Amino acid sequence: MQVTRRQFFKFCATGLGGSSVAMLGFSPDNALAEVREFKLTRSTETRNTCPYCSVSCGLIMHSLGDKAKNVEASIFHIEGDPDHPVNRGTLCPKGAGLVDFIHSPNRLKYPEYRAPGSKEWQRISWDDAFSRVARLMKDDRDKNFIAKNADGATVNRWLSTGFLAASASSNESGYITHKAIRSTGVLAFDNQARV
Amino acid sequence: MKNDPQKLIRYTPFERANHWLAAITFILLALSGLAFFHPAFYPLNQLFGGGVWTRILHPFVGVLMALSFGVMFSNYRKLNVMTPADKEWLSHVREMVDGDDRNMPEAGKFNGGQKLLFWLLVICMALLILSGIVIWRAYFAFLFPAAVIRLASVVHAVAATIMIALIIFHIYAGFWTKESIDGMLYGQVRRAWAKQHHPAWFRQMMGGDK
Amino acid sequence: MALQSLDITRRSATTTPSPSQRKTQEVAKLIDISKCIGCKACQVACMEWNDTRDAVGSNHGVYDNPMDLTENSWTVMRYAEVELEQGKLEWLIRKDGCMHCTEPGCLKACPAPGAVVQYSNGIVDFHEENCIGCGYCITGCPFNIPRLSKKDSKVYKCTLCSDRVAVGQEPACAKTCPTGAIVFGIKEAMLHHAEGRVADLKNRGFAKAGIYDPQGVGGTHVIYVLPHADRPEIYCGLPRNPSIGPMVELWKGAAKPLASFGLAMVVAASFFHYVTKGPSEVSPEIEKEFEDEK
Amino acid sequence: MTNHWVDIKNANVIIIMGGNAAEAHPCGFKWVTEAKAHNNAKLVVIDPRFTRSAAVADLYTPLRTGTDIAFLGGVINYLLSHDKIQHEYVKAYSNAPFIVAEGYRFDSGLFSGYDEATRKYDKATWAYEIGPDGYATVDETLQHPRCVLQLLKTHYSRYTPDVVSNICGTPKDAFLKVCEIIATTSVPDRTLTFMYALGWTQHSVGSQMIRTAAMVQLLLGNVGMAGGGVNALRGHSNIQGLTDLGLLSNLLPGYLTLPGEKETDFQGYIGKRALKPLRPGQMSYWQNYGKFHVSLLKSWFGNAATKENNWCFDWLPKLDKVYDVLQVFELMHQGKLNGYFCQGFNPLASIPHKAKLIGAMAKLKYMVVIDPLATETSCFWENHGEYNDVDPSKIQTEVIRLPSTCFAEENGSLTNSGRWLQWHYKGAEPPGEAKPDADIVAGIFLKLRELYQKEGGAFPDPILNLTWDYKTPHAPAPEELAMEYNGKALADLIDPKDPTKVVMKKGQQLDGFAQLRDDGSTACGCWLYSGAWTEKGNMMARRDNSDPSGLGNTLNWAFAWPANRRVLYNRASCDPSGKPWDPKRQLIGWDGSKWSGADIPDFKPDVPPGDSMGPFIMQPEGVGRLFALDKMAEGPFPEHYEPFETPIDTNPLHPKVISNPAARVFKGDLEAFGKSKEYPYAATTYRLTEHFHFWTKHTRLASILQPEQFVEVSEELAKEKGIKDGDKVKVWSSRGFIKAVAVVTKRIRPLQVNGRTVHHVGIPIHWGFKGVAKSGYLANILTPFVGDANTQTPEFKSFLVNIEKA
Repeated sequence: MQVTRRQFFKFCATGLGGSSVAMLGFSPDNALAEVREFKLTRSTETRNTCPYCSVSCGLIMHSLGDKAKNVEASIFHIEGDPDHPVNRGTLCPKGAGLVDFIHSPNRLKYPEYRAPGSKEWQRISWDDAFSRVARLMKDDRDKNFIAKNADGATVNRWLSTGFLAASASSNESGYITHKAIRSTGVLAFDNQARV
Repeated sequence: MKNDPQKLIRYTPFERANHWLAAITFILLALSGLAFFHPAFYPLNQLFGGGVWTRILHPFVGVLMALSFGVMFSNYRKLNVMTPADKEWLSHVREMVDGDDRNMPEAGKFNGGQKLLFWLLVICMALLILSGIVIWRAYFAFLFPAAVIRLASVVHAVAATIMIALIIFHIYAGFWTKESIDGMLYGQVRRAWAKQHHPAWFRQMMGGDK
Repeated sequence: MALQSLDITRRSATTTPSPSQRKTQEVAKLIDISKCIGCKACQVACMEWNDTRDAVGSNHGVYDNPMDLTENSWTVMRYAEVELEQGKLEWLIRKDGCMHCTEPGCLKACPAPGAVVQYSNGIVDFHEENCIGCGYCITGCPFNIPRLSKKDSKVYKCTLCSDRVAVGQEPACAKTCPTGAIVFGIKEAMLHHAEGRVADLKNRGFAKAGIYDPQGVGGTHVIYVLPHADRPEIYCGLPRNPSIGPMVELWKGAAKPLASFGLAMVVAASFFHYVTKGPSEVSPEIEKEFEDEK
Repeated sequence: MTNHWVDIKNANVIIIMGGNAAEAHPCGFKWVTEAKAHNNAKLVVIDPRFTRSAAVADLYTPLRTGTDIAFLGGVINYLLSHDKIQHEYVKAYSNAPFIVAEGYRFDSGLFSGYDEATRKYDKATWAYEIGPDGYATVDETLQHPRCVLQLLKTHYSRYTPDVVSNICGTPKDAFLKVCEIIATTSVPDRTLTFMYALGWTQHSVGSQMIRTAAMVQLLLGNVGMAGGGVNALRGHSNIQGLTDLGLLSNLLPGYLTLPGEKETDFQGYIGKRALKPLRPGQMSYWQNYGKFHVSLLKSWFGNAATKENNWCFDWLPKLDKVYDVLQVFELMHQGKLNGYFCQGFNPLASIPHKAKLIGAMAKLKYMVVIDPLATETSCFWENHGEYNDVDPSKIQTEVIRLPSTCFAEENGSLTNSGRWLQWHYKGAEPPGEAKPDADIVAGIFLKLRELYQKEGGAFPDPILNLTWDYKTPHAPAPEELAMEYNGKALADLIDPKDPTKVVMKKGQQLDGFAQLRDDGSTACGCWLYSGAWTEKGNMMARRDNSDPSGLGNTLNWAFAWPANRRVLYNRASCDPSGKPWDPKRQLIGWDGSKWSGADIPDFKPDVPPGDSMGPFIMQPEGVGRLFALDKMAEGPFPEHYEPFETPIDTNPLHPKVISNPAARVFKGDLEAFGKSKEYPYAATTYRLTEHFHFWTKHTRLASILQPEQFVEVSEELAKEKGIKDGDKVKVWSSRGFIKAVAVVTKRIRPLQVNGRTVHHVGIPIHWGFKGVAKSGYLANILTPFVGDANTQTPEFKSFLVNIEKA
């Protein structure tokens, strides 16, 4: 245990005082009127954007650990970014509670599979999940892909599988999703913008 | 200990035990109550294991005392009915305090002063029980509006102060009147003592109005 | 504004002065009801910062939730639908919580030394490690704020984020408030800001707009701008003239020294009675009568 | 938003209608309070409910749900009849002087060209009269009986205050008060802003409601002005971005459109979209369509895209119809869909008519859900008692659920409602084995590609040739993707004006979309986002919040599309001679050689004032459209149509055409709509400030604030039905029922409409059968399966229910 000089004196003083008071039958009085310690003093700050509405408030996320190799960072507090021109440090009730979204008990942790007619999920590996999804897609696409329509025009479309894209994923995720899905010929492709 | 046939029985063992139960609980209550009452007395909480324990124990001890006091009340209620002689006694109380009891009217088992004390204690105790329930945070306070709790707090404090004062007086009276404590400690008093301090009771005990 | 450990104005149940020579700036939180949209961000920021979580309750037919302050909810929004003029509905929404009185009833009532502390910046803070759970602060509070925890029997309430303010930060609720209905600063600046808001409200037809900084408790460190300052009670029962109250004053004021003195007098009187008058003993005549007893 | 969040502080009048900014966008609403506090602005709220926005408004007035066009049409009538329009602006910057083709008619609720069988219009007559010079003809005197202004006057002359009050249930004096306040901004130095959201979009006439507001703004001269504009408050954090990136059935990135099956000819496809100017000297910026499109295909298909194969134009799927969600679920319900992916989308909760959705999903062969949370959709086959009463053993759908990261666990950018692309950073590891969406898409795609490489199959070319040169193929970095959609030079780019000058070297990141070419020498995944990641680096991550003009434009904060422009159409903030309408809010100015100022000019920078080029550079006519031509499905002027479930059974304006004749509605659903006899109360669904859609019921803090499902009713209706605060009530529509706690309130008032009393039932949506909050019924059990004619957005905001104490 590391002890600073000040702490050492403190220990000595409380030790001495404590023992003498204890002799009288009184336990030590620890009623020093100090404020609770500021909990963010050495937390790691990361800038982010609120994922809820489209005001896109700036966030500062405070996480445990200093991003050292042996530490798994975990966000324990989020507050508004005062430099952000729109929210200027403020957050609404949803944004102010984001830490509970990150740590929601309903966050999914593993790929899961539900067999036809089954009552339950079973955990599977990512590789199994990707393989199964790709297989299902390919079988359906190969079977139902329409290269030419009734008029003989080249239409290269796949109508029997649809894709609903996210509304809060990043532009980068959205871009690669569009690129990959459109390349397969899917037309039933939409996002939350219409809803 | 066997009874001394020469002496008069003043209190039965049960009465004595109950009295001392009330006395001990009262002292615990007074000490713990005072700890909350004035910062100067706060260190008294250490006698009970600290502030939190003091807060937890005080009302339960209070319940115990209330029960014990209730028993005393039912035992002594009739004996403490004020008679004209008692009022007469009280009107001469000044002489009594001055140590001159020659002109005091004859007292029964309890003299006028004791009876007055009894009734004052009953009033205080009743107030303490009622107000104590109102301010008992853990179980009852949430049932009452703030104004009632505030009133109860004052009532509890005032009644407790008066009661402590009365008990100090009671203890002192017992100490001042030599041999009185014997009655409560051993249950018996000397006939001389009885004749001196409670002549009417003495006569009654000796079997007739001699 | 920043605060260090010994910048204290007073401690509960302490009869001697606290180390109060140093003077820090007095702070205040201003709640402008006319800007409040009742979003409850302050409730969330409060729980998030203070690491408390209230229970997931039920809907009781109103927007208020949790329904009242609790040991986990140190601030709640209270909603009232009021029609002062026929056909002109107002939805009055008030953020309720500790007012941080200059003359705090809780501190006055508290029997545990150092369980309630008033810092020199005006913040009234509970130190739960010293709290004995008696609930006297609840009795003493003119605003009905402190709440006793069923879990640990300690009392909790808004700290005005004393831990944040101590390092020069604003309280979590003030920081998060989306519309700036909650602002924070030194009290003088807040009163100045409030005056500007009152002028704006008067321009918009609220002739009785005003500031709520009740002098009955010596002023507060949470102050309101009320569009109808003449009727504070319409804001979900904001007390019109709050004060510590005669009963609490008596209980924790005059009664304490008087009673202590009185008891001391009883003891002293007994003692001096004994040494001056001597004991009351059986008279020699009667003793003689019962010589056989000895 | 044409403008942006901070700009709202510059407004003098703020109208919140079709939205509830204080609750849904509290931190954006801050700028309303700023405008009130520092600009003495007036806030007017018009909504069926007295919302938390109304709680801080200067004026609140109710209207019946779904009648906003009637209200705003009345406003147009007021402005025109009281001569409260900004004349110079209207004449120069709107199509008011344009003459409309002769065949155009409006009669008894229908515009010319309606075909009842297909529920569609032939829009040929919704056009300008074209002169011999090939340009649209105009009448600068605005007197021609067929000029847009005169037609506008005629069209809205029917919307008198009495008619408005009769349809909307708004008290007439309150309506007139609103008109007066709006009219104060017809002067050049006062602006009004409209803030709207789903309260307008979620109607069968949603797009037209928005258009009506835009027309009001054009008449008042408020478009392009600081503190003006028409401001859509988008719902989700990146719904703007995902729309910009074209993740919709008929779009490609940057609002390029997918070809229809009749547009298989590449040149024809481009030609139809690269519109030629309709008036002399106009910029008609879409003329550059080919550059954007070719650069996109180069970005996707790389070296496989050549001039010879029309840059792989054939590889793009061709539309036979629009596959919006209503259409897709209709097809799914018919058993025509086998597979469905839900990436961060919970359609079971978000799409109307839950019973139909469950039936549809149960017909799928497979469903893949990619989400950070355990959504209702992924668990549609689970039995949750009264809240989801299904038999899992009877549902043969294979479901694969893939955990994705949330915002805190990834780098990337989001586009806000003000069109700002802002970069964010990863702060923690995801829980368990969760992966970023991009990695999941890559994982699926690479497996699929592997299968096609191994096995061959149906038309594998686009899959095999899709560019995928990411450093870690199964985990493309957000930075790489951002650089890809920004675009880069594939060869040295030569300055067209000076052949000796190289503008960009091969491989360099482009500065912006002005550098795009249609000869295959540039690649750009989304032209609109070009400029986001240039040679200078990540422009979206910029954090200089300085605001020298004081107007809040912060040009060095993040990146705004297009070209970092903060207020769209800002050339219109100056008069034709270049003088600002209001010197206090000057956005741009002419310095003698170019336009510059507090914003990036939305104009050709070197065209001097006085030129004929109009400020609406994307339009071929260069001006704003009061008359929408053929751009809208149900008519060039917005007309009031009743919700498909109307509480008054008629349309007081034209009883024969009650609801939107061109709306998205399917057979079977149309017949099943509720009638006011059985379902007498107008219902509307909405969001509460404490919750975010169906997400925050998974978070403890939000669940504490609003733990349990409730519905709101007026004191009058409650009294009629014997309902008290806190009672459990049952609410049902023709599609199903929900049970919830009743909140009896003064904030919802019965309205007098067309001779009867209309009660509203308010239904917040946030509960479901998964989450930390108390379980509840999905509110979309009740909502109707009908959509807007242009966007196909379902009519969540207006339908009919009945209610009783449960």
